[in-house]
Amino acid sequence: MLTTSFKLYFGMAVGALVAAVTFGYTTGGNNTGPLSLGWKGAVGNQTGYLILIGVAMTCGFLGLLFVSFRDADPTAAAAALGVDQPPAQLPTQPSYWPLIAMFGVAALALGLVLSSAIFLVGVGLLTVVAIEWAMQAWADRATGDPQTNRELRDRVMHPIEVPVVAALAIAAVPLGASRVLLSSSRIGAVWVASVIAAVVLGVAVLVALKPRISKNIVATIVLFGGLAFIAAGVTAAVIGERDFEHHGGTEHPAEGK
Amino acid sequence: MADVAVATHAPAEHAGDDGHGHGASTGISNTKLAMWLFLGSECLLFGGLISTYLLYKNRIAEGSIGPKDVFDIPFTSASSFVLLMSSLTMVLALSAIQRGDERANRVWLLTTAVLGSIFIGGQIYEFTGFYREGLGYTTNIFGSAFYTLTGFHGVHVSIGIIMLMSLFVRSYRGHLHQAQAETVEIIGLYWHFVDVVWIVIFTIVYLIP
Amino acid sequence: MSTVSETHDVSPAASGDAHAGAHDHPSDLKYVKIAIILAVLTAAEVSTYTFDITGGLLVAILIPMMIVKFAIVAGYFMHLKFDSKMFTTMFVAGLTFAVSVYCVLLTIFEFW
Amino acid sequence: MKRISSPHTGSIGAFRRGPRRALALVGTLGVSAFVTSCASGAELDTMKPKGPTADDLHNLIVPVFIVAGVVLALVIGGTILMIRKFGVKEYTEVDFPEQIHGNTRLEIGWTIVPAMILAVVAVFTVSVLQTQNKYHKDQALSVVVVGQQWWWEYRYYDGGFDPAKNYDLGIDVRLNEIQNHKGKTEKHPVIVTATQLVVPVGTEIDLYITSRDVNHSHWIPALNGKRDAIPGRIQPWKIEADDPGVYFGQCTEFCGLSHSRMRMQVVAMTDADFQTWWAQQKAPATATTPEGQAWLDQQKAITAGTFNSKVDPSKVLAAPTASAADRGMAIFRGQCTRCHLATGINEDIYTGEAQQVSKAAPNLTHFSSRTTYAGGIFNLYNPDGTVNRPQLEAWLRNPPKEKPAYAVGERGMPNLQLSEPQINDLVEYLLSTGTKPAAEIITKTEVE
Amino acid sequence: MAIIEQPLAIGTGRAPEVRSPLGVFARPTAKGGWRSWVTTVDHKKIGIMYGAAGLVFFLVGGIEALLIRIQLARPDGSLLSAETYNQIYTMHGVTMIFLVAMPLGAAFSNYFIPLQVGARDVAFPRLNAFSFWCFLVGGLFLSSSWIFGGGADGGWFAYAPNTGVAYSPGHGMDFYALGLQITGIASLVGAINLITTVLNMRTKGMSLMRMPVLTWMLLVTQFLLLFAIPVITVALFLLTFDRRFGANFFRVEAGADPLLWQHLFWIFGHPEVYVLVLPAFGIVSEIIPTFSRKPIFGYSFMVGSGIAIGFMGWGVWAHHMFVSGIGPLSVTAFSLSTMFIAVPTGVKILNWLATMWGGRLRFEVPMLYAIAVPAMFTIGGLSGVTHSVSPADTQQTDTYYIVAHFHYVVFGGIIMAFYGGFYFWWPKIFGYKLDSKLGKVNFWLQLIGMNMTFGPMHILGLQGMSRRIDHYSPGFGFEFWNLIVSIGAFIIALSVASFLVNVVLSTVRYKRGLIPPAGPDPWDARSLEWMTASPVPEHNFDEEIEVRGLDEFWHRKYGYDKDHKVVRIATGEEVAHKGDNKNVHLPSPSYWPLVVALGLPLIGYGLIFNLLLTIPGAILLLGGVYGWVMEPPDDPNKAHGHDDHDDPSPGLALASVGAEEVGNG
Ligand code: HEA
Ligand code: HEA
Ligand code: HEC
Ligand code: CUA
Ligand SMILES: [Cu+2]
Repeated sequence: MLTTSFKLYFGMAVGALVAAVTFGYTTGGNNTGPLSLGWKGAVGNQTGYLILIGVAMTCGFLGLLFVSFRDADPTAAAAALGVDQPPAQLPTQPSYWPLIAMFGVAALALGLVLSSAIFLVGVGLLTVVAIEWAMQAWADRATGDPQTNRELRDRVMHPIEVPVVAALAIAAVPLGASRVLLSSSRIGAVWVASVIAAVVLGVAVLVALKPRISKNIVATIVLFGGLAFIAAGVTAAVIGERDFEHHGGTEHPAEGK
Repeated sequence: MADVAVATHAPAEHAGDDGHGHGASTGISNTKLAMWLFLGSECLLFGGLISTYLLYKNRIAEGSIGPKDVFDIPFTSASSFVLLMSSLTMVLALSAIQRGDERANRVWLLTTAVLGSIFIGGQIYEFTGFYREGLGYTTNIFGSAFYTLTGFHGVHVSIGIIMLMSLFVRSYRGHLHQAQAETVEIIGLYWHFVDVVWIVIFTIVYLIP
Repeated sequence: MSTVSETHDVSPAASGDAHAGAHDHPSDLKYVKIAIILAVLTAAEVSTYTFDITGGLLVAILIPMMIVKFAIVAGYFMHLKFDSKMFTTMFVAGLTFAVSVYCVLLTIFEFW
Repeated sequence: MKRISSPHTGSIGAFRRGPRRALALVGTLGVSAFVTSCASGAELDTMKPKGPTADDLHNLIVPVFIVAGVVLALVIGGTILMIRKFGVKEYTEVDFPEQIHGNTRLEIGWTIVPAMILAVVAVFTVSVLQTQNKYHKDQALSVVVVGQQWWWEYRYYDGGFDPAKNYDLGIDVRLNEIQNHKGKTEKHPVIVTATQLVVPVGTEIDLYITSRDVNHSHWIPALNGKRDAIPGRIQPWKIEADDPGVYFGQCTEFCGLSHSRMRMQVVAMTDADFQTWWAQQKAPATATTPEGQAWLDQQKAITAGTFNSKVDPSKVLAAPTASAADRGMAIFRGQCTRCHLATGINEDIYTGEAQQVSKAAPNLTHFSSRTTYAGGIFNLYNPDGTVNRPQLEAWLRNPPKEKPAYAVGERGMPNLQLSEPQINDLVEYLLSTGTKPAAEIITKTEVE
Repeated sequence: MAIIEQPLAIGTGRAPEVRSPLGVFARPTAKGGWRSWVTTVDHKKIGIMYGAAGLVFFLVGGIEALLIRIQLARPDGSLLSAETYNQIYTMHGVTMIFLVAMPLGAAFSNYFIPLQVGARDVAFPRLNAFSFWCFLVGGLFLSSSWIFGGGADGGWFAYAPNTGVAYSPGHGMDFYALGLQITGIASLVGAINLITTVLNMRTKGMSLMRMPVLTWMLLVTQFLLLFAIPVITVALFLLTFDRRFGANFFRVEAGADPLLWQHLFWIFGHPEVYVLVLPAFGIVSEIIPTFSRKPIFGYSFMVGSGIAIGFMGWGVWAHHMFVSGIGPLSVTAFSLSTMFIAVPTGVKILNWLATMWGGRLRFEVPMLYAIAVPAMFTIGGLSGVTHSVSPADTQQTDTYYIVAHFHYVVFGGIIMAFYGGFYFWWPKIFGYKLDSKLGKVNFWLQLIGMNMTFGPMHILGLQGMSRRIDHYSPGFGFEFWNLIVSIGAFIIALSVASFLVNVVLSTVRYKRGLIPPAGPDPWDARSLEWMTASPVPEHNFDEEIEVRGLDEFWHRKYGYDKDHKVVRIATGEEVAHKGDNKNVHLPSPSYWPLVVALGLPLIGYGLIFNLLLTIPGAILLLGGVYGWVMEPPDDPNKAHGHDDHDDPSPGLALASVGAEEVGNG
């Protein structure tokens, strides 16, 4: 029932945990600090304690992971299901998540050097990758039928994906628009808002009235529009906000001013 | 209260196919009635926020920052227009799906969402501007009341945008057909209500000092 | 509740156009015209900003316009005019309670 | 209408066995209830009015109680009647009463009759409401009542106070700029006291009630109903006592930890006595010995800058040591000024910004002229006229133990870690601050 | 622990036949066991859960009440510190009103509205489940304040500025505000659900004026909730923003007006008390006719007066603010409007008495309660009318006289009616009657205890005892009656204990076969819920009932002969459905309502302790809603008809969209 690697990692986790607690008490912990992760009492040398606890948690996590996936070992999987032959599986499907993961790691590294914003982008990318890639991996192995796999994955992931994707997709618009507006003058902002809205409306009318415009062209227009928002937004953010006259109240100067 | 007579659309045996409730005693759709009830209750929510704003907007100290210091009527008028137009596009989306035109439906749904997002962008711009000018959430009582009222409205709009985009995505994936027109209608009701609340807010908060 | 029969199908004719026949939908063009009316009204409201009107007069001009816009959006865009009276009743009930209660509230606070 | 059986058994049977007995029981209970409620010790009793307004209220509500009682008797009587007349033990197959569905005229009748009864009540209600809210034009005696956690302050002004014409920065909670002071004159109180509202009898006293922190409610049951003390608002109210005496009150709006310990009394005196009291209260406090007074005067001069202690250090007088009261006065100036004001003792260094959340602590100028303190929960004097020293010492020793206050933020009086000699001196000082009240006021302050 | 639980067939693109490969993400199908309760969307199970939760919270609030009474039994009580006392009485009030009276009302609403209108379930079964779970997690969240630093301590109506962060720095009031927001969502959603049910799902022939009085009262209640909950939502948001984000809504130094809170609260608060009492009125209106063998006297007036109370209840709120300084004009107006609300209520009381007049009264336990309610409620109602005399109220308000008023209407009017309802409908819900001897003990203890507890409070109030005081000093004359009151409270506790004993004993005896099943119609009742088997089968009725008049069930049992005397046509057993129709399609269970509900307290804890906690809460909420919406309508294998759009999601109504996905039959 318990796989080999589970036993290994679980053992390591227990060992690390014991080491952490011992370490905690021997370097000056008191009360039940080392036992309660520092909630009720001190843990002694915090760095070492943290490292050991970290090792314990990582090993524990890995152990759980491996026992869930039966060490990715067909015999173990078959034994768990109580059948002779493990169920057939298709080979792993191609996926672009590793590519995105690469961008994420790069952003992470760059961000450490350049700016925290980029670092956060990297963190965000990697979180998304972790979830999506893991789900894809699971779905790939669920059944032998790619269609069913896809439906399974959709069933699980759509409740989060749909709203998040919808929100992200549209997020370019308010963020971009607001940046542009903030860089414009007071009267300019009125014009900008009106013009953008008019353009959007105009394009919509055109597309709606001409059903023969192909799907791809429409998709291109939409994509282009989205990119325009993002580009304009980034440009405007770089240009910076216009000067706002302070009217009394609290001081809230623009960033970098 | 007499039962309302409504033409049924199909043989009595299946008087529920087009999204209406089973054996609906009034013949109207369950979900639509539910949405209208919800909108009725929302009137009280926004009424309370508007009343709070009205009571508090003039109770600020002599030199403290107030409505006339920050409001930018021309801009707010522009964004009101935008929201108004989004109501039009919404109703066009509905009429499209009701006659089965899924493509037009998508076009208008997306447009509505984009126009709504422009409105939200305008709100972000406005709020940031006010903030730079010295009106924060905690600055004074006018700030708290104003941001709460318009913030609640903005959150309602944002939720509406997400729902519209969700509909768009479903339609794009081929899951939103004429038979589900009522779903679009109900989200449309929500969207129009949000617009109507803005009509009231715009007049009472911005135009009447 | 009647027991469910297996032989149902959603006949396209049961909704869509048959709907249109039973309910009275404005056409798309009509909707655009209504939107233009609303835009004009809004422009009128906004124009009061350019003139120097204050106090009771301003209120007397703006509030009726606001009510008319409200009614148009509710009646046409939200389809209340063409739908079952039940919807109007529910919504108007909420609206009436809200307006009355909050007006009383503002009166107690001597707002006017 | 035949009764199938006439059971006098079972639980409902009790009512049938002796309806008279049941009524007698209820009646006895009711009478004894009223009798016991008339027992002594009912200082907060609302049914014993001692002032004209309270009288009006009493005269309004008693008939209403009677009407309500009659209606109740009818309903309960009706219920018992139903039980007696129409109860059965078992249903038989065929025994059905007449299936009456309603009687529209009857129902309209018992819609209209209660409405008419209520209309009559309404008329009387509105008329008493008018009188309760009518105030004299003469503002000569108007007192500002300020509630804060957890005691009451009373401020008297020369010529009275009218919120429409005056303002007093000492009671403003809101930002001074918000308060519309345009066209109003500022007024300072001439007497500030705490816990006991002293008034002349037979005169309508206008009260202007406000609060410095949270909502409180000022209530002297024997004299009038209550009025909430809301921060940021100044609410008019009035009070009038028929006879001299001490009338008890209680804060009746939940205001936090020691809401139950926020009490006050109205002390009504004859006109002559009131004039004497006024004069005594208006006068600033002084030290008890010339030595103390000299030291005090010099301290004040130092504050004012008219005496420079550095010029001639030898001229600086030492703090008085002979008299305990004066020693206490010196300690008071040192330790208590950050919160308490005693005019004549420390008004030169008191900033008006007590280190309290409510920015105020009781004015102690003539502390011992009051018979209760700390929100009216402790009596300063025993019934025989001696001072209750242990309680006062306990108060100074550890106030939070005597009266719960929040540990967070300055609310209530903190534990100042005073030493026993200091406490002793302070007690002497406090006892010297005012004229001991009349004996009958002291006895009437006792609750029993 | 493996995620892969079963061997899976290699198919050709169709969803596999077997249910479970979709694992935990298929529609649950549990028929019994705890899973069936956790995933249920059946209005009856939900009603039972509401009732059980309400009863448990009643014990909690009751223990808090007993602690109050022990503290106040003697002067200078020292059992509880001032701090603890303030928390205990606040939590007692909040628990009793929001976590007892409202859910018990919801229990009856949920169980009986569909039955009484002849429907199979409510309009939105999953939404119904969500209402319950939302209420439960909200109630637990609110109660968890005890372990997280102390309960709320600002009084049940939490007047600002005392409840602002400056004067209530602990977390108690945050739990109050956020907990009530969560339970408010439950009530609002439930109101939408039940109104739609009553309006849209009545059976054939059941016009609105043929619905039982209970359904009418519950309908009015739902409307009151629909419109009142948003107002307290606003108030609680303002308070939360003040406390958490430094807003200035109730900071007097910034220019705020504390009366704004009072108004917003009581605009909700007064309709709220009618929300509490109308179900009770409805219950009594069902019991009295049954045990008088007569129809309710003046059905249209009963319905009309209920509607009138619902309307008029909106115009009286400031009677709670008579001494707050709203000005003599407002006081006069509200005084008058409050007085006149006594008129429709009086109609009800008198109609009940008139129903009994000329009837054949059988004093079963439910009837005992139903008779006590008009009398006890009248006591409370009349003291309410004395409050409406606003000058007199300046003496009465914030004293125990008010406590007496509302405990009479709440306990004598509401709780006793609910107990009557328990005894009345227990056989219908569970299949057996509760023991009637124990029931009579229960009743008498309760009646005597209640009068002993709340009667003397009138005297105490008039003698000047203030509310919300953690102790009173000797010498003011409060000692004697406080002792009586405290003794009375323990007598009520005994009565509650007897009820619990009754429940346990009767259940045990029934399970052992010592008491017979009650059958569909043990009381010879009048309305539709009695026209089916007991306990009510999952599908409610075997076939659609065609209703030809009020009290349809009664008229199928009894007719009139030529002398216009009542004769029996059929027995209850004959008329009632057997409950054996297995072909009625039922809404499928679902766990998404629970998932969505669980997100809410997480957001709550996040707002109080650490904003990061709101993230998992928001994920649960958002993901839960979308999962709900996209849920397949049913077990993909079971054939189903056009029920896809029976279960639309909250506001999104995409279920029909989701239905297209997985193999439609
Ligand atoms: C179940 C809940 C319920 C119900 C039904 C009522 C019903 C009524 N209530 Fe009560 N009330 C509360 C719950 C309820 N109340 C609560 C919880 C509070 C306190 C909140 C707090 O401060 O914590 C409160 C407080 C309260 C106050 C504020 C007191 C104060 O704080 O100063 C007032 C004042 O007017 C009032 C009045 C009334 C009136 C006039 C009715 C009427 O509806 C009663 C009508 C009924 C009758 C009158 C009896 C039957 C009629 C007849 C037999 C006909 C003949 C009658 C006449 C001719 C008069 N109530
Ligand atoms: C539904 C409403 C409801 C109900 C039913 C009750 C029921 C009771 N109430 Fe309460 N009460 C309120 C609502 C209610 N109350 C409200 C709103 C307030 C105002 C709060 C405020 O001021 O903010 C209040 C305030 C209040 C006070 C005033 C506190 C103060 O002002 O300081 C008092 C004082 O006696 C009191 C007493 C009681 C008593 C003795 C009961 C009794 O009926 C309780 C019955 C007892 C039990 C139910 C106990 C049964 C339990 C057991 C037997 C336990 C053992 C068993 C097991 C564990 C299995 N209540
Ligand atoms: C930080 C503030 C503070 C300080 C310092 C302080 N007090 Fe107080 N004092 C209060 C407050 C607040 C009260 C009212 C307490 C109550 O009734 O709730 C009070 C009440 C009193 C009372 C009762 C007054 C009355 O009439 O009710 C006396 C006497 C008193 N203080 C004496 C002293 C003395 C003596 C000192 C210094 C040695 C002192 N106080 C220092 C805040 C303070
Ligand atoms: Cu002050 Cu209660
Ligand atoms: Cu009320």
